[in-house]
Order: sequence, then C-alpha cells, then structure tokens
Amino acid sequence: MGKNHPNVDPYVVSRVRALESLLLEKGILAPDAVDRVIERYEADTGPMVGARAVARAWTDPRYKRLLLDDPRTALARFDLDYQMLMVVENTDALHNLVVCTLCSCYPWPVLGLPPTWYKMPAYRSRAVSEPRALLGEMGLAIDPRREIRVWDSSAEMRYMVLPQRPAGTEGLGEAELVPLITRDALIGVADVRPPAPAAR
Amino acid sequence: MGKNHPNVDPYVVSRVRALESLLLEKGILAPDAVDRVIERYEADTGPMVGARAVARAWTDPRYKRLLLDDPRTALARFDLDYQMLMVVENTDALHNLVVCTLCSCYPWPVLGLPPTWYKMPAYRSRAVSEPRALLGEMGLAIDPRREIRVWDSSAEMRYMVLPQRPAGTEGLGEAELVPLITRDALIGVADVRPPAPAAR
Amino acid sequence: MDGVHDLGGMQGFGPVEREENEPVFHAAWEAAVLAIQRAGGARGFFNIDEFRHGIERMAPAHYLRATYYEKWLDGVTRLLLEKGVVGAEELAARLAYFEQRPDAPATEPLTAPLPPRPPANAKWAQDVIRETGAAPRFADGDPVRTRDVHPPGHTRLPRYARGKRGLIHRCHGVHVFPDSHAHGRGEQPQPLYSVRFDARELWGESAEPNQVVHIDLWESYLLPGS
Amino acid sequence: MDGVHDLGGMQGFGPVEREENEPVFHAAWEAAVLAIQRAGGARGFFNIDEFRHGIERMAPAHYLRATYYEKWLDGVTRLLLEKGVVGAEELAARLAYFEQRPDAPATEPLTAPLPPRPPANAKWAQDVIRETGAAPRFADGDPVRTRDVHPPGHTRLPRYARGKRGLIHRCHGVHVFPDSHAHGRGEQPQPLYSVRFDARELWGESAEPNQVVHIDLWESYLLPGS
Repeated sequence: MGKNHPNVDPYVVSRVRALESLLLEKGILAPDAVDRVIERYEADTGPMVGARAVARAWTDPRYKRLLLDDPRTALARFDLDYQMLMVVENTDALHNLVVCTLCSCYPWPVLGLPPTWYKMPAYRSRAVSEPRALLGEMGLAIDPRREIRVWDSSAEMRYMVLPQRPAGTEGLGEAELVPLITRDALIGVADVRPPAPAAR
Repeated sequence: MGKNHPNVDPYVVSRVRALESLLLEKGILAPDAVDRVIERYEADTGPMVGARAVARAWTDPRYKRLLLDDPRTALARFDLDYQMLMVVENTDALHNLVVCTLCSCYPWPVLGLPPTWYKMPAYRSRAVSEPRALLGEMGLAIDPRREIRVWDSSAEMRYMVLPQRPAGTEGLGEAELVPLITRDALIGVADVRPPAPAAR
Repeated sequence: MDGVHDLGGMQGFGPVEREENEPVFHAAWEAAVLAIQRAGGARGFFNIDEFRHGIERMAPAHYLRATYYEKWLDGVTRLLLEKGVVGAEELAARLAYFEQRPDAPATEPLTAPLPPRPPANAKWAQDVIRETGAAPRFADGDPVRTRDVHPPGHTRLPRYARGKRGLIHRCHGVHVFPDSHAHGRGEQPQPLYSVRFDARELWGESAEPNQVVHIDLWESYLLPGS
Repeated sequence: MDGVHDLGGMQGFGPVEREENEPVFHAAWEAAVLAIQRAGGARGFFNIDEFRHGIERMAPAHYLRATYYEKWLDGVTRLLLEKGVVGAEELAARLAYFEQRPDAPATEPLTAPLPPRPPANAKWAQDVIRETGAAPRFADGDPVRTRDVHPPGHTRLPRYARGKRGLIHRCHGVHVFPDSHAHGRGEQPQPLYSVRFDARELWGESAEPNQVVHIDLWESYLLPGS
C-alpha cells in the first residue's frame, strides 16, 4: 500500500466479502467476475491502445488527422469501439491537461485503470486552479508562453492528450515509439522522452 | 463523550501533555493555568451574564434600549467589560440566528463556552443556507411570515440574540426570569419558554 | 450538491503523491469492488449518475480520507440497500460472519446452487447519447454565462464554474441529463457543450497566466452571455 | 484559502446532533488545550488571525473529523513549531515520554525550577479596533458587491459570499485586517462593515423564503454596487 492509502478501514475486506457473498447468492455477481476483472486489467499487459494510436499518429499524418477529427473511427483500427473519446493535441503553443474535479472520470478503454494520484483530492483540486505550479512540482515545466488548457471531464466525454513527438526519435518506427508513450504523457502530466542512448 | 466525539485520536492526550510539559518548562504556561481554566468555566456555575442582561431588558425598557444601542455600557452593569458584542432583537416580524461559518466564533464572555454542536460542520454549513429547515429540525418552527436574519460572525464582532419574552411571565421579576433564559435562546436556536406550572 | 467531492480549486490538499510502481490493484478486494459495481450497473440496479451521487452522499470526512475503492464500496452498498437489492439485516449478518472468519472466501456461506443470472448490459455506463433531434440553443463561439445555482442534489456544474462567463467551444450532441437521471426523474436529454473559460474569470487575480479550462456542461446550466 | 473550514452552505453534513447534558469539558485535556492556546496568544507567540489560519492549514480530512479542541491542539502545535517556541525534536521526545507513561502528569519530566514567566496580555484576541481616523468609503444603505477572489491565504470573506450584491447595514469602526495580520504583513487596519445579503442572492433558487444573512466584511473585500 502506498502513501495514498494511509487509512484503509480494517473492516473493509469483511465488508467487501459480505456484499460479494450476497450478490453471488442472489445471482447478481457471476462466480468468475472478480477473476475476470483482475485478468482484464492485471494480466493484459500489452501496450495501451492510447499509446498505439499516438505512435501511429506520429508516423502517419492521415491517421493523426483521423484521430483528432473522428477518434471513434481511428480507435476502431485497434479493435476498440469507444464513442466517447476526444483527443487534444499538444503543440509548441499549447499544453493540454486532463482531470475530473467532481469524481475521477478517466478514459479506461484507452489508458487502463487510473493511477491513484489522479483520483486523490490534491490532483483534482489543483489541476484546474494552478496547473502550472502543479505540473512544475510533478517535474514538467511548461514555458510561460505556452497556453495550458485543462479539460475537466464533467460529463461522459473522455479526454486523451496527443503529446508532441520528442526530438531524437526521427529514425524510429511506430512499434519502437509505442513503449516511449507513457500513461502520464497521455494525461498531460509528462512529456514523452526520447529513448536513453544504448549503453555501448 | 457524546456522538459529536466519535474519532478522538488515542494519542491526543499524550500530545497535549507533551506540549503542556514543554510550555511549563519554558515558563510560558503558568503552573495553575489549566486549573484556572477549569475553575473559570466549570466551577463558575452562576447564570450567564447574557441571561441576566436579557432579564433586565425585559423588565426595564430603558435598560433594553441601552443593551441594544450601547451593549458595552449595558454589560458594564454586570461588571463585564466587553467591547465587541452586538445584541439583536427578536420581534413578531423577525427571528435572529447566530453562527460562525469559518471557524466557531462565539460570545464567550456573555454565554460561556460554546456547545459542541455550534462548532461542528452540520450547524456551521446549514445555518446560513437553510436556517428554517435547520431550526425546524432543532424543534423551533418559525412562522413563514417572520424574516430569519442570520448573523455570520466573520470578524471580531460577536452577536447575542435578545429573545422575545414569553407569554405567561407577566408576573415574574428579573430574578425569576433569569433561569428561563437558556443559552440556546441567546444563540437563536430556541425560544424562551414560560415556567412549567408548579406541581400542586 | 455543494459537497466535499466538488474539489476543483479547493486548497490545502498538499502535493500530489505518486506511488512508485503502483500495482493495478493493491489487494484483491479492490478488484472485487470493481466487479460488484459493474455487475450492479450492468443488471440495471443503478445508473451511472445514481452511482456517482451514491458516492457524493458519503460522510464528508470519510470521503476525504477514503481510498478510491472504499468510496465505491460505500456508494454501491448504499445504493443496493436503498434499492432493496440487499437487505440491511442480511448484510449485517454476512458481515458478522466474515469478521469472525477473516480468511473465509466469499463463497463459504453459500449452500444452495447459484441461481441463473439475468441478462446484463456491459455498456450501461456509456449509453448516454440520445438522438432526439433537439436543436442546440447555442452555436460554437457563442458567449454564455453559467447559472449561479446551489442544487441540493446531483449536478455536474462544478461550484468553481457557477455564475461565470465562457464561450461555447463545441456541442457534443444530446446527452442524458445527470441532474434528473440520478434522482429517478428520467433522462431529460439535452445538448451538451464543451465550454471554454479563461482562468481569470474562474480564479480572479489568483489565476495563473495563459490558462483556460474546458468544462462539459448541459444546456440548462447555461444562459446567453454578452 | 478555499479550504474545507469554509463551511457556509456546504451540504452533506447531516443533522445537528446535540449532546444531552454536555459537560463544560469532556476531559481535562480539553481544558489544557484551552489554557495552552491562551498562554501562547497572551505571550505574543501568535495573534488571533495566525491562530485561525493555523487551524485552517490542518489536513482537510482531519479537520472534518477532529473535535474542536483537537483542531486547536493541531493549530497551536503547528504555530509553536513554526515560531520556534518549541522544537520538533524536543516535542517528539516528550511525546514518546508520555506515550510510555500514560498516567504521568505533565510536570513529571520537569527537573529544574520553573523560570519566571514573561508578562502576558489577556486581551490579546479582542484588541482589534484601531482609531486611525480613516473615513469609511461606504455609508449605511450603500449597495456593494463583494470581490470574486480566491486568495491562497487567510481570509474572512466566505466563499459563499463572493461576487455577491449586498447593502451596507452599518460600519463597526476600523479593525485590524486578518488577511495581512495572519501572514506577518502587519495590521493594515480598515473599516469593517456589517453587510446584509438577501438569501436569494446567495443561494439562488434554492434559497428559503424571507431570509437575509449579515456578514462582517472589511472594506477591501467590497466594491461599489449598483
């Protein structure tokens, strides 16, 4: 358990198990439902669809246009039917950041489960009111001349950032780019870094 | 401990004692300071100055005028020098209610220590936004034609309500009225009730 | 409701704390809570707006210190009790059972064979767009002003964006209205807009320079601006 | 600061719970906290505005679940550490001492005779009026509008009353300004007014009928209204 979990109620496990047991008994919860959830999110360790779409957008200008203009069709190329996504592009003049101040809305189908910090009060409170200070603390200094555009996910629309392709990756293909593209970059709290030079 | 004290940290007593001990050692806290606080508020069980002032105002129209117009001079009659008090009068057209939404400001010199409910979030949050519903729950129905005037003690000014004298007390003198005048009535969450008929 | 869940702009929560090598789930009970939430929603016992409002109704101090899945557990339990899907007495009895047997699996108290499960709708939470043909009142670029309201129930107009001037960025189509849908008052679908606010409008002189916030807002939250 | 202490109008805290036959103090430690707070203030280690802001800086979830005197203890301890009156190490050592000896009186670890105490000012918390001769900008009955601000530090302009129209009820004289005084930026005294707000201005359509709220507001919180 990390620092964000300081106060887990000691009875929480019993409470979960009691509810789980009753819902199994009533035929509401499938016997394999918990295992399937774990399998879906823990065992499925392939790259996020979000990273794969960004890598393709970086290497294919027509796909980039499609991803920005019609993300549903663009995501269908990765066998994902997801109607609610909007993709917002970082540029030299603009940095995008995604938050949900009212709860913890997050584009699960393209990014997986949200990290704990995304769901905690510190991030949710500060992202809309002092994003520059917040990003600085998180290690991302934004040039004062760049606009910061915060997307507060207050409805069912979900947002994913299309980060800037870093210098030094000109020779890389789509498959080599995918592992560089982190979840944090797709939320907007990090840039994508070029690969570290290989040890010789 | 009442319901308002569900979560006292088990280490709180040690923390108090540690600080107390250091401040005694440094000559900041007087050795008898804690006893004097207890004596001041626990042992001094005479009627509140606030109740005495209200009883006098009910029986002496000139004193009532003074209490409303120049409360400092009016309180000096009870050997209290208190510059910060404002007295607000209930009438058939108006009911006054006192709260401090930002902390728990309260007119200690005239009312003693505030009750726990006055300091808790439920009262502080609702008194300004739904006082009629709140007072109803607390057992005080306010006629819809009466204005409710809430005083949020956001500065060092303090507020005390001058309640209406209840019917059935016409024959009572100042000294008999004092015990009828409750702290709750001086905050504005209760009316003053006439004395119960004596058992015969 | 003006509750502690409405965190935008609130101060005093300190720095963001990132967990190094955070696992997908910190413990199996977290995955169980997720599975329970999905089962309850997919079988129609609550909709996504009732679910969110169920969490908002947590005791405020508990909301702020609870972890994510503790919040979900609290909200889902509240809803399943309110909807009569589980009873308070049977839940208390089952809780006592597991408190006495901390290592027992969830299936241990079950004796009868499991009943068949009713059909489920896996897309329950995303099914919000309604092609009603309603014409949006506002066009891209229109100035608007948000209503300055304090509704006692569920709303998706954050407190920090009430009574504020913005510009319509785009219309997302016609969406189910959470403020009614969370309270059994129907879907009442209406146009949903992305509205752009300058940070100075939201935060006054405390605003950082060169910042905007986009918020997705339903048409009835908005008045024509100027 | 827009913190959880700013409770006016917040929802979700449930009914007021009155304690039957509430004692003056629930335990002796409550009285000790009160005595410590008074001693620290009377000897000038903090002023009343620093004291309030010390409490506002508590962890929000702790603020909401702590009792009154726990809040005071937390705030006073923070200030005495910040001001260097007590050291973090000596406090930790003394805390360890008493955790191991739960029945020991506070005087037990003291060995040397107590030093003389510096003079104290028992009126420290009420001494706020400054006869500067400043002429109030507003007269009784003047319409005003509160500033729509989100200051990061201490303020006594509650969030529910920002950007709102009201009428000057009366001027209370010239008072020390908490927003500067809480932060070591001096007293900056200015006129203080009782300002009357109609509940509909504060709460919109959720307002109860026939209600007003009076709030005491410093002149720099106010703009001329219309």
